[in-house]
Amino acid sequence: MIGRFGAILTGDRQADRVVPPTGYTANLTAFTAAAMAFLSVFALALSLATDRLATRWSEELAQTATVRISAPDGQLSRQAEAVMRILDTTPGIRSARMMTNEEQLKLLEPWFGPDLPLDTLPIPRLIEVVESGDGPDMAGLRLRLAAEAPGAVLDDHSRWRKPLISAASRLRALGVFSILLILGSTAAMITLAAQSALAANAQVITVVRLIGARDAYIVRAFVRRFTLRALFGALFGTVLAMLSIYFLPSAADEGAFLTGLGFQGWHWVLPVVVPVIAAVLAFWATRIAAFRVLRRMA
Amino acid sequence: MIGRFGAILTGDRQADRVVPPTGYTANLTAFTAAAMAFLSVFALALSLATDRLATRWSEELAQTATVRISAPDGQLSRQAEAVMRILDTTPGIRSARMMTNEEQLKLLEPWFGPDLPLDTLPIPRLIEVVESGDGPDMAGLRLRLAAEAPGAVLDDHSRWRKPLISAASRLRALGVFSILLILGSTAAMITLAAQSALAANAQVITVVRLIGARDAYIVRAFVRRFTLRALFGALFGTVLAMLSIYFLPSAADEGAFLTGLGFQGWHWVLPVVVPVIAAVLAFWATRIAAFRVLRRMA
Amino acid sequence: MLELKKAAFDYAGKEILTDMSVTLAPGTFHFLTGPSGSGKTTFLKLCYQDLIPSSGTLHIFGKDVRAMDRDDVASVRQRIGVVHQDCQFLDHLTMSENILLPLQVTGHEVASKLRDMQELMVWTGLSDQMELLPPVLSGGERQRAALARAVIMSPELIIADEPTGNLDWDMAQRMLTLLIELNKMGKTILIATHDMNLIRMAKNQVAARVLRIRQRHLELAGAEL
Amino acid sequence: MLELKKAAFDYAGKEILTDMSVTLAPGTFHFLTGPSGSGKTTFLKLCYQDLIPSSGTLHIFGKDVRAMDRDDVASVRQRIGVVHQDCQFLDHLTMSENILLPLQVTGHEVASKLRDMQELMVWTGLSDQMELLPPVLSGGERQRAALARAVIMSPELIIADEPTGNLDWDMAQRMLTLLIELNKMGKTILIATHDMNLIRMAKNQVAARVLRIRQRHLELAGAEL
Ligand SMILES: Nc1ncnc2c1ncn2[C@@H]1O[C@H](COP(=O)(O)OP(=O)(O)OP(=O)(O)O)[C@@H](O)[C@H]1O
Ligand SMILES: Nc1ncnc2c1ncn2[C@@H]1O[C@H](COP(=O)(O)OP(=O)(O)OP(=O)(O)O)[C@@H](O)[C@H]1O
Ligand SMILES: [Mg+2]
Ligand SMILES: [Mg+2]
Repeated sequence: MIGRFGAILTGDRQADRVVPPTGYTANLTAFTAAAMAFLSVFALALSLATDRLATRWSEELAQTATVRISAPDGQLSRQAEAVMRILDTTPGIRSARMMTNEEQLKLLEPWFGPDLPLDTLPIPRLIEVVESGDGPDMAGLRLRLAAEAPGAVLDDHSRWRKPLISAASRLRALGVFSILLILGSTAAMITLAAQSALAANAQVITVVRLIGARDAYIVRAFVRRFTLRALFGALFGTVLAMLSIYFLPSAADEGAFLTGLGFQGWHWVLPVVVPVIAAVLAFWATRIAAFRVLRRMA
Repeated sequence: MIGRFGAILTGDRQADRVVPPTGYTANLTAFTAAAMAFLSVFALALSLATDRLATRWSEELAQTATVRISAPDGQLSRQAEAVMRILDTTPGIRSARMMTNEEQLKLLEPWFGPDLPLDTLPIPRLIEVVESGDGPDMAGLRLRLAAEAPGAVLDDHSRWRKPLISAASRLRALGVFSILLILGSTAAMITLAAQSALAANAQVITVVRLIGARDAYIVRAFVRRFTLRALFGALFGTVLAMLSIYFLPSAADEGAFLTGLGFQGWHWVLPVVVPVIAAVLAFWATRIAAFRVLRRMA
Repeated sequence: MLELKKAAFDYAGKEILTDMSVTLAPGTFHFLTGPSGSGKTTFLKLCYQDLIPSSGTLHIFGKDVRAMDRDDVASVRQRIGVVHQDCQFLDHLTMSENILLPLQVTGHEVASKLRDMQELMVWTGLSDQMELLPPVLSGGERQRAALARAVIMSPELIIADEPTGNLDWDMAQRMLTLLIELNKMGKTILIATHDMNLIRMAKNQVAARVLRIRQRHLELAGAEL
Repeated sequence: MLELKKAAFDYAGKEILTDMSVTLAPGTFHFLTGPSGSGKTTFLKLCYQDLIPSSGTLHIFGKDVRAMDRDDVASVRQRIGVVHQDCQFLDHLTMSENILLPLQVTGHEVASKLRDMQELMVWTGLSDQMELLPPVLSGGERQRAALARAVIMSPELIIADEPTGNLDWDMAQRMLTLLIELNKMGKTILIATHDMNLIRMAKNQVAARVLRIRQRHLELAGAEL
């Protein structure tokens, strides 16, 4: 297979001459490959960017629920223990941890400055909850808390970020879906272009068959042509897309890393796969189409 | 023009017979139109969805900066006045408003419960700042505040959302860009397909010319065929895309409205334009290609 | 009808025909002969405006071919019936559709000619082949069908390039008879052929003149035939 | 070399040839004749496996055609030179490339045959046309080129379908002479033609047999020619 594929690139230029310069069909194939590669690379960039966003947002969301217990001094620690017990046995919670005084001070500092007399104030206890997976059943948890620790309030205030993450995953899925769609379309278009080139050259095929050419010889000429067209077309489209992405005006702030469309680090290697896929697609699409058309012509 | 276009749909079936059933090329055109329409509709949906997101996020961001003034009782109101003065004269700020005690209580309630003795505590004053446009020059503002009101802290804590909005606008721009790219590719592909069909039918053209057919007659047959193929292909692709979008599993929470990919309200009408554009593109692309090929063949 | 004055033709500098002056009056019958590759087909192509003389003038139906645009050429061709040497048809249409095609592409009523076509098919012996596609026809059948297509519009001028090259002698005679009949109805006929027997036979029936291409010149062949 | 036994052929039920039994021994010279549309081309197509008999058997080079796959057919065709009635070439290659094409597609060394080609071009009078593209050649030139292409591989069997239909008598004689020379070198020749003069001339020079198709049957024509 590698050998056969390699022969395509180096191969028999003379056999190639037997197929007339297919002109428009060849241009069509190269252009299709280029446009599709361009779109693929953008879809890839989009997927990777949304992937980064989704990952980051998920991480931030993972530790944002808190339980706050406000109760008269005497009951505070008892209720806190009850809450901890409940949290420990609730599915969807990875861990729950009582905050230390220092941590609570840090959280309040923005509001009251650093010198707050924490001991003299009736401030509540805070419990940090790290969710796992989809998180716990919040409504059920609230009910249990209300029953066993009336002073406890479950603060799910970061929940609003969830739609963002779901949006990001959707975009990522959409990106992957687009790439698949684009690949499928490319294969279909190359198949059709190859078939139409073969049909347009029915006469050529008849002539070379009558003078003793084998099917494999004819197929080789077509496959070589279409594979090369697809390869160079896709290469061009990919390079163009990568340049566009590279020179895309990017926000200069630190968020650009996340939201920018550019590739990061080794991800720059991924788009290079696109022309290779295009060439392999073209190779097989043309080969299968050619053998089928030849069989039917016989 | 409308008349000519209408004739394409109803027109001379007999002239159509003169061009051989172009089989693969016709399929190719229809398929290309369908795939491109499908991608366009998705790109359109993406643009609209990100547009909604960006708009919403922008609105929310518009009122999120606060200035907090902590100072000994005596200086508090003097510094607050100084801060208000500074904010009023800073460009990029639409309005600044001192919060009432009730509002501050509301903000603190989650932390301390409703019965906080606000009067006895050294709590800071809060000023709500509504930005306009890109907002003020934050670094400069901080310097001025530090000079005139040492107890004031500018809390730009919502600034982190900015990258999200810029990401959303980018996605929106990308969506529009993809649509343009897809339209351009479609026009190019149909042009090439038409040219390749014309080239493949050079013999047919020669024959009908020799028996006295005018160029307009020959062009009509090709244009009619490609316009219809593009129209029906695009129609199919559009309907498929709209169905896919309609039945796409959507998150059930209230965020789905924003992050879901579906069209909202009258936006459902927009995709219907896609097949029309495809048909018009095909009409002109084929017409121009056909007249050019015929001129060259003469 | 057709008038050449000092007309010459060359393919990109390679001169094929030179200094031709000839007039085909309406209703005349002409043969064109000459060795293979001498330029017979080239001459006929000049006559139906597939080529334009590189010098000299050519008038057809009184019009100067140099002054015609593509639509004028199309109109002129509607008045000429041509049997091409390679008998090209539209391979996706049946023979009857192909034969009616000249009416089709010029927007004529097809129905009125169906009767004519039936008769033509009987005369050319193609009644059984009417619903076949061109590629399956035999070489001779294609040539006969090409003649039928050329005459279906009852054109004023009929040009035929080797119309009997693939026909046996019986069939060749039939085709000649058809052309002679048309000539008697007033049509102008111009036939390129290398078949001397055919020319001899025609001369027995009509006042046919023979043009011969010799060394790039067009001359009128005398009684030596 | 070629042996038919009770072979028949029909196109989708329409019987063209029936009950044919004939043997072409190596080194023989055969003509095939019959009216236009009688099935000459069809018979030749059976001989080079473009068609398969619908009943009976056909052996070529000792192989049964029914037992051959597409690659076997390709191999057999490399041993047969065919002049088709419509002389198809690859229109994007020059005449010399077209004539060398049989070597090309079968992976033979081209260089060794360049000399042969030069000689063939001189004989067929195509020396000036070698670098032209097929569509610009005259009908007769194409026919001569097709013959050149058929013999370039020096095949064991040469099949020609109306090889002189578009040729004047002088040129037709030259082509016949070439085929007779090849026959003397041991090649088997089979020519379909409707030209009785050609057959008569050949009979003066070689022991040619004439097969005739009459009412779907293949028969050996006697001395009446
Ligand atoms: N485009 C061209 N470029 C160069 N030479 C050409 C071109 N077209 C034709 N010729 C040459 O012009 C000559 C005359 O060709 P033409 O077809 O008129 O001959 P002809 O008399 O019809 O011959 P035949 O009897 O074989 O059909 C031929 O030698 C041919 O090769
Ligand atoms: N695929 C087909 N279907 C039906 N009829 C066919 C098909 N192919 C050929 N024929 C018919 O078979 C008959 C024999 O054709 P063939 O080409 O063998 O004749 P031929 O003897 O070579 O005639 P010519 O001298 O005119 O070339 C013709 O009448 C033709 O119309
Ligand atoms: Mg000619
Ligand atoms: Mg035949």
